[in-house]
Amino acid sequence: MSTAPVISAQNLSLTFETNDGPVHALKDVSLDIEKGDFVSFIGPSGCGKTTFLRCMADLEQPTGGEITVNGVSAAEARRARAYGYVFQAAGLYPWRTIGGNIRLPLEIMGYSKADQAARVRQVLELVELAGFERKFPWQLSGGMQQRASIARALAFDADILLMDEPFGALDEIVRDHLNEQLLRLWARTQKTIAFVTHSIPEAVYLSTKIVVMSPRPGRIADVIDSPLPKERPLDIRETPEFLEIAHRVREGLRAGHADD
Amino acid sequence: MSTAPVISAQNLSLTFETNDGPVHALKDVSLDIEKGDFVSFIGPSGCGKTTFLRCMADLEQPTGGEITVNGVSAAEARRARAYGYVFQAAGLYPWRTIGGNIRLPLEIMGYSKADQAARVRQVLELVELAGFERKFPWQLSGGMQQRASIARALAFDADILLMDEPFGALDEIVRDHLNEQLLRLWARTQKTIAFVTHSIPEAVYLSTKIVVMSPRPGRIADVIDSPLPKERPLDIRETPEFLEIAHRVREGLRAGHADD
Amino acid sequence: ADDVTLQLKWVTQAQFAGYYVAQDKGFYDEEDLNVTIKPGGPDIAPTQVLAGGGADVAVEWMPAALAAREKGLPMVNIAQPFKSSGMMLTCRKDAGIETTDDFKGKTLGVWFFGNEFPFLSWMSKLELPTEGGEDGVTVLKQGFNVDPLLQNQAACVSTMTYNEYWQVIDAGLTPDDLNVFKYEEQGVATLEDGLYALEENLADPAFEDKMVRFVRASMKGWKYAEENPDEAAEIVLDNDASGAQTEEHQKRMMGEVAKLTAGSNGALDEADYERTVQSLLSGGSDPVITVEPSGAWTHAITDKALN
Amino acid sequence: MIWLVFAAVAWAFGMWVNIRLARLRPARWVSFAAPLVFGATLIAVWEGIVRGLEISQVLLPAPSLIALRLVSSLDILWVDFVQTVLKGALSGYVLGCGAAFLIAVAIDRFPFLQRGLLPVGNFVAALPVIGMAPILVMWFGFDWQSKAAVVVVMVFFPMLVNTVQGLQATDAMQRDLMRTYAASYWATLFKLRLPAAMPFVFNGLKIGTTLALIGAIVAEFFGSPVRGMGFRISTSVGQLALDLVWAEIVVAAIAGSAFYGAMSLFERRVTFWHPSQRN
Amino acid sequence: MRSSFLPVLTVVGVLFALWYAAAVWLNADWTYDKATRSGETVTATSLVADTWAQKKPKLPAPHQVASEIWDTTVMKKVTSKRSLVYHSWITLSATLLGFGMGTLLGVLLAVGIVFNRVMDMSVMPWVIASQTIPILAIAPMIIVVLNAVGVSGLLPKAMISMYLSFFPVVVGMVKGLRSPDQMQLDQMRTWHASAGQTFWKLRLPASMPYFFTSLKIAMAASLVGAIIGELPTGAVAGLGARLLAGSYYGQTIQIWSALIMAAALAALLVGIIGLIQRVTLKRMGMAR
Ligand SMILES: Nc1ncnc2c1ncn2[C@@H]1O[C@H](COP(=O)(O)OP(=O)(O)OP(=O)(O)O)[C@@H](O)[C@H]1O
Ligand SMILES: Nc1ncnc2c1ncn2[C@@H]1O[C@H](COP(=O)(O)OP(=O)(O)OP(=O)(O)O)[C@@H](O)[C@H]1O
Ligand SMILES: Cc1ncc(C[n+]2csc(CCO)c2C)c(N)n1
Ligand SMILES: [Mg+2]
Ligand SMILES: [Mg+2]
Repeated sequence: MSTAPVISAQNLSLTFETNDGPVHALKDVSLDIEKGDFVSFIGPSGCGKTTFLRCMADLEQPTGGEITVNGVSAAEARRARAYGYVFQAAGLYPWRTIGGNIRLPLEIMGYSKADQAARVRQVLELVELAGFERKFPWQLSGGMQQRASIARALAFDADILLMDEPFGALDEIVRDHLNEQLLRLWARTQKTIAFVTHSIPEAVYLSTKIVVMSPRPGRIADVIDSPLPKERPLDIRETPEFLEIAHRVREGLRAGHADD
Repeated sequence: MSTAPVISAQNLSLTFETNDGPVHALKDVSLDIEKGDFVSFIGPSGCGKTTFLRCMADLEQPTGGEITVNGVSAAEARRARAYGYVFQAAGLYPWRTIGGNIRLPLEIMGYSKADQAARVRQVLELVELAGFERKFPWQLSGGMQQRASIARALAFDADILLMDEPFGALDEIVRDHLNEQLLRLWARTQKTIAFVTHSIPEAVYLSTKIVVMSPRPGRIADVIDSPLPKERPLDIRETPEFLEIAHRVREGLRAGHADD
Repeated sequence: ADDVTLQLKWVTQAQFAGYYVAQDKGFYDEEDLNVTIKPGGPDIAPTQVLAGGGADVAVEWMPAALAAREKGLPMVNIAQPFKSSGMMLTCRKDAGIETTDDFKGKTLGVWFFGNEFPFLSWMSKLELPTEGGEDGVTVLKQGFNVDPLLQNQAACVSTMTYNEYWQVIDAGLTPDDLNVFKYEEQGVATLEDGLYALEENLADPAFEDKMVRFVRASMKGWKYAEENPDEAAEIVLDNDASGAQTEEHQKRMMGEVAKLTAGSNGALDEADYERTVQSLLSGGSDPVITVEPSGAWTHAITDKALN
Repeated sequence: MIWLVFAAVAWAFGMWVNIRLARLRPARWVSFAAPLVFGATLIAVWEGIVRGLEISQVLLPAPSLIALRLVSSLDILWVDFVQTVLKGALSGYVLGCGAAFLIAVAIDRFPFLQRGLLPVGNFVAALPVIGMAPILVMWFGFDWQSKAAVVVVMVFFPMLVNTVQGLQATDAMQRDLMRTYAASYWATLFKLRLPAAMPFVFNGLKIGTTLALIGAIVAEFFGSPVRGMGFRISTSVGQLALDLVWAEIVVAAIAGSAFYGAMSLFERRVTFWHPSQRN
Repeated sequence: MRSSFLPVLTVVGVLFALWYAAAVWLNADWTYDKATRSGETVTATSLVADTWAQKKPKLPAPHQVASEIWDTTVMKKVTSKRSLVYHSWITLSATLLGFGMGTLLGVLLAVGIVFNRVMDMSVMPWVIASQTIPILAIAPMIIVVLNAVGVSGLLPKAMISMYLSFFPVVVGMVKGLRSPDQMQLDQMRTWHASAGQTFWKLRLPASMPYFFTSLKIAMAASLVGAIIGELPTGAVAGLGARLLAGSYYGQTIQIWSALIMAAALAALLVGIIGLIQRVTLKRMGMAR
């Protein structure tokens, strides 16, 4: 492609100082994400996926290397509200109803009242939570909370979506449904998506690019460009191409684990 | 079998009163779990799996029907420390290190100091967290926290294990590893396990009995007794029997969703 | 009318009846004065209020006034309605106190907050150290009331003839249970309630004139109160905003206060002044004042007021 | 006039230094320097204004005079400090906080007490301590015991309210976990509720530090032996020795700040896990 | 509400029993003192009778206080200077004004401290130091100075109330405003919420449990402040003046009735805050 990458990491490193010594969460990670890419991150637990996403979001300061988002620093991109972020835990505010939680970023970004209401209704339907608008978070099941937090990130228009295991707590059916919805949304809006998952099929099904990471210190073990077409019915998951990519991912993961 | 069921629910119902009307989480659920059973619960998000498990654990009072555990009431069983419980969210105490969190139930149940240390070391290894004993919860990744909470439930000897999506936040490799470990533990100790999951293969791979639930009000849609042998290598997952059961579970789930 | 603010030394009670009577009977009005009477309290130092400009004239005891003067606050006595001292030490007989010789080794309650000076000079005259021990006396800072005596925490407490003494009696001790030592009789009396104003203000003839009229009306009030003690007590009660004073106590207090004001026409008696100064100067190692004050009093006001 | 200009300049300079300090990387010395600079600024401004406006020394003495007095009266100040802070405030603080803590735990333990004692406790604890002071002096005598009693009453309420609130500060899942262990009341108390309550408990303890000092000093106004900070203050006001009054106040402020600071350090060690301490 | 009736009654009952017993115990000295001086002998019944009926007891019996309160509230016109209702009202107005000002100041300072590093580092230690100044010592000076510049009446008292009440609010609110966890703050960052938005939508709601706890303490402190403020105003009026006057004349019954009145006032005010707390937290979904 001719355009500059949307997200570009060069030799990114991050070390946490803890009470018993430093933890190297990321080490010399370099990656370019182009506009319209759907990039999945997959890797063993604790390998630095969340940390990497947090660096993109300017929630963590790398201790080495550089990261740019939309051509500017991560901080500037954050200030320009370039992305929506779905956290690994739902993190809903207990004093706001589900509707209120989803409305929160809209209020902050100054959407009109009418627009707010319309968007809340729309995303609640998308994640199949219509009717739960006025419940409080603790009145919802774990999966429902997770869906509410996805809805919150989708409610406003950001070109980039950073999603940290958004579908971890969902059953296969809902998950399939949301996978489809997400692909449709992505195709329609041309968003760039960075997506952490533990499910190999999900990674393969969704992505144009799969990044396999290996643990401590977190490094990129493999980057797989998917040859699958943009149009992906659910049963593409039974095709040989699909299974082949899945196999490659699995091998990459296994290698990473052996490292450990 | 001749022995009485370990867990027996008869016409169990539970209705939550909320600010905008009652929510029927469980309705007329009847189920017997025999000693040594490995029962998986699978069902759409919000269908009442957690609620059901919480009833078994005497953390929620059913509004109708009856439940007995080990032949006595759920409350008595709880007081007899009949079970270990893994919550859907990790729920580690922030003021204790990972080691301290795992030690917590051991301290409460009066294990000796030496025993405590040995057990903590052992379960930490089991969940591959050796070396993180002295870290605090917020210094761990989501998946690592989840594993710590599993370790906490495994550290003491309870005949019953109640596990609410314990492996939701884990990658496939770790998950496979822990699945194997769990099966081995189960075979060795003859524990009775109730296990909530969203992964159909996981449910089929682990269980002797799969309970498919359908949502609002939560009911049991299907109970499938697994014909798989007790000895289960990982590649059993490619056998036709396996795939057939998986298919039946998927159908049950889909039916439940159609209800919705 | 000219505004005058008067700061009292203590709460509203018959000790200050003269001023309330003058107010109530319109004596101040007659002099074309608009007087505001500010009651005092346990933490109000009239000297400080005067310094802060919160009052034009204050009721204060001479030891405190002279000490303040030495601290650089030029207070001047412009009138002295109280001729004699009402201070005394009230002791329990059952604590073994018959004469001043029995003080040794005992605990005595004393008022501080500028009121301790007469006591200290008396003790130095008796050559009793106030640091405690066998040969000295242990001093307690007495609170607002006579509890230490009633609770047997002190052998003697400070009382005024017109006030605290009667509280001891009211509490159930009889005069037979007590021995009292009046400062007046011990020869260590210092001048009590006088009227003080700031030197720099007095330099202003208009202010001086105001004070003349004020003193004249106040003395008229005092004399009226002496002659009509019950009515004066009623007036005081009417002015007590706290509603806590009792009629019985105020009438009795007025009777006692009248004995102290009886000998005064308002003008300061130079001999009394000298005696006070000498007593304060002789305060042993830590005298209240170190040098003979000058200009601490004036007859200018009373001379004009009383003629 | 010169002095007023001096005050203004001192103010501007102090603020400038602190803003510069705040931009530096956080370091231990900065967190010490900043309040010192701020304090020095305040003192300079005070000196400037007192001299500039020629405020009478019997109303508000200049800091320089207070400092002189402080140095020359160290012996008196020490005696007063021992009497008021070490004997009165400290013992009362320990007793009062301890009692409030235990009662809060008891209230939390027995729903009967929670419903019965908490309203009554709130009522009793809301007795204005100032009014209690003369009574307590009457009951406990003139020496430090009555001052300690006043301090007990003073620190009791903040400690009680905070501890009760703190003991309720656990979340549902944390409590459920304990239920699954069939943890005894005591185990739940020591392993969950108390640790979770600590941030609140320290709130109470910190507020208590300053209250203890005020209480001990104020109680001396209602009767005392002839030493103690409260005694010295009230006596010296009567004698217009305002420099000594302020010297005592300085000592009180230093003692109180040190006390509070010690509690904060302690808090940092105990509640390191709380978000407010992690920043 | 009804379920707390019996427990409260029981506790109050026990308290009164203790009180009566303590009255006997504390007042006995004086009874014996009197008896030895008059040569009478003291029997158990005469001891109890006397200790519960002394004119200036060390600890008045509950019924003595009750009848004094009855006499000075119900039996007096509320405008009378001898009515406790009148004095309570005077104290109450200063308390409320001071509480309002103190809460405002406390919250403002806490906000400044949480959002501004300069303030956090330099002001907090001095806020603490300010609280160690014995207020009773400088209250008269404050009143004298304010009087000198022509401020008198309610305001000086309210300022002392404010001085005492703002501190608990600062301490509690600083903690409360810092209580949101890292993820909640991170969320705000991802939306690039302004400092103001983070405050209104996250920090403030999260601080509510701390806020109400602080308010309760501040209210109690504010009442103490108002009472302190009434002492050096010349003990003119208000519950503080009653306390002082009672104390000055050794009228323990009068002291106790003023004390009980003040405590009732404080309990009422704290109770109102508790009520607001319950309603607010419930509406915010924070009370379960
Ligand atoms: N405390 C509560 N108050 C009110 N409603 C509740 C409460 N807890 C759960 N519910 C409701 O009960 C239903 C079942 O919840 P439950 O947590 O059992 O679902 P679940 O099957 O575990 O779902 P998931 O897979 O998403 O965790 C949901 O609709 C939820 O909204
Ligand atoms: N605040 C922190 N302080 C110290 N160490 C941390 C901190 N946050 C993360 N780490 C460490 O950094 C490493 C990477 O963590 P990260 O959260 O990025 O993992 P992850 O890939 O997201 O794992 P998971 O799939 O389990 O969520 C882990 O070893 C973790 O212990
Ligand atoms: C703190 C305190 N200081 C002084 C006195 C004594 N005092 C000052 S004026 C006056 C005349 C009263 O009748 C008396 C006795 C006290 N009682 N309490
Ligand atoms: Mg993660
Ligand atoms: Mg669940």
